[in-house]
Amino acid sequence: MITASITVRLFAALRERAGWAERQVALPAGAAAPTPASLWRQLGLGDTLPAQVRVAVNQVFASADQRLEPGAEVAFLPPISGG
Amino acid sequence: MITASITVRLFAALRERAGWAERQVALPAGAAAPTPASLWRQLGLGDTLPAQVRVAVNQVFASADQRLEPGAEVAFLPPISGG
Amino acid sequence: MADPLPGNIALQLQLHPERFDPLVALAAWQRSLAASGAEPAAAEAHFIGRVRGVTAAGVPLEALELEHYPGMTEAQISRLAADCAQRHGLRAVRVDHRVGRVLPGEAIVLVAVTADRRGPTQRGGQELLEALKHEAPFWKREWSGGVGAWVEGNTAF
Amino acid sequence: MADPLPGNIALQLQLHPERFDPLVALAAWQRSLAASGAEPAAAEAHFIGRVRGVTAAGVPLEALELEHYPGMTEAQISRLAADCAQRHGLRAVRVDHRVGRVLPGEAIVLVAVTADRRGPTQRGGQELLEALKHEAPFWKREWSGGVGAWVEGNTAF
Repeated sequence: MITASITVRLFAALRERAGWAERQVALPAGAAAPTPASLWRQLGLGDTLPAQVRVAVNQVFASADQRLEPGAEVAFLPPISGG
Repeated sequence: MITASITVRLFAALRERAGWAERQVALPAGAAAPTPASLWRQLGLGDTLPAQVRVAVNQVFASADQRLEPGAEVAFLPPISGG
Repeated sequence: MADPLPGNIALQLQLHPERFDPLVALAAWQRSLAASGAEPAAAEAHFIGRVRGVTAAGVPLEALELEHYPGMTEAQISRLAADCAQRHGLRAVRVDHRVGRVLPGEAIVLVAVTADRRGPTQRGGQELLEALKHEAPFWKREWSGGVGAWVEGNTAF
Repeated sequence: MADPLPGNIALQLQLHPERFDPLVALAAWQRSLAASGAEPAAAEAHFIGRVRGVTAAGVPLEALELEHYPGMTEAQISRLAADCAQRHGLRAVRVDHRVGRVLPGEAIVLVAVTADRRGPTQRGGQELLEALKHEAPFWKREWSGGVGAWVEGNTAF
């Protein structure tokens, strides 16, 4: 049986603070679908997602409270400083 | 004896309407110094200088009522359309 | 490299891992627009941003390190450009952005746009630059004295 | 060709009786700024205006004829650039403008400025372009069907 999973990615300062860039989170069969906010807690990144951290789901900005489909890629993005 | 004079220049539509680009206006000895507005009348360009015509004296924008020194270059400029 | 945006707008987007010359990028863009057969646009505006020689804290900068989110960064810039093009009636958009290690004085960003009138061209180019700075996933780290510090937020407008 | 403006600002100004390539002008300008030994400016903005293929009245344009006031036009552009540079803290200004007969699609004006921040750079460049359009002595005549008509005033912003 293939276990469904979600890919979690961290960038820049968040990546360095956590010490990892990418993790696969397995979705136990029958469990409620996680949200970005619940994964943030589950992965020990903090109790609540800080307001300045933005969330992308499948490479599009998204709400931290949306339910994630199996196979989704969720990314936590520190404040942008481009250009 | 050298007669002092003022150079008058016309540009673009004003030049074409008048049929000339540049004239020397002699300054009679003892006469009051002309102004751009008085030259406009004197040269038959019209009774009063239209509001949209700008005046330059010695290649700097100037008032139509300023007294002109001998040797001055006065230009009448139709509305600008550069760039 | 050229994506059609809504309303027949062409976007050219390039992320450069190495130093790039904005005028070379502009020349390539202009050639490709001319090759499309369209009449040259009446108005064209460019903005070039270069790396300053000092950090936000005012000490000499050795290099800027630019991290991005491969895939999302390109997709997000395309969305921002399409949005901006539609709002301002832009005809063509070109964006070049450095990634990786960038030295003081080197170009970090080029935004170029064309439109039929100068007002929308200038406003559209400015708005796209601001959108890139705040909505495209790039992160800067300033290196100085061998120590790197992530930049949180943008330099003053 | 390079005049020092107040506050150590360099102006490069060129009136072209023949077709010019804005990117060639920009390359020459950038080379001369680099040769001055100054650190490259953090922000640089360009605007290129080109001749439209139709007249203000909407009929096909054969050519635009650009008259100027030799001497005053150059002096007036220098004054406008110095003024704008001082107001916005610009570091360098480059202006190229066509005179004579200009064909549709050809560049008629290039305004390029540098400064330390993007806001003043963009605002300064825009303001100088508007100043040129309204305060520098140039007059356009549109030629169409063999008939020339003087343009009174500027195209819409």
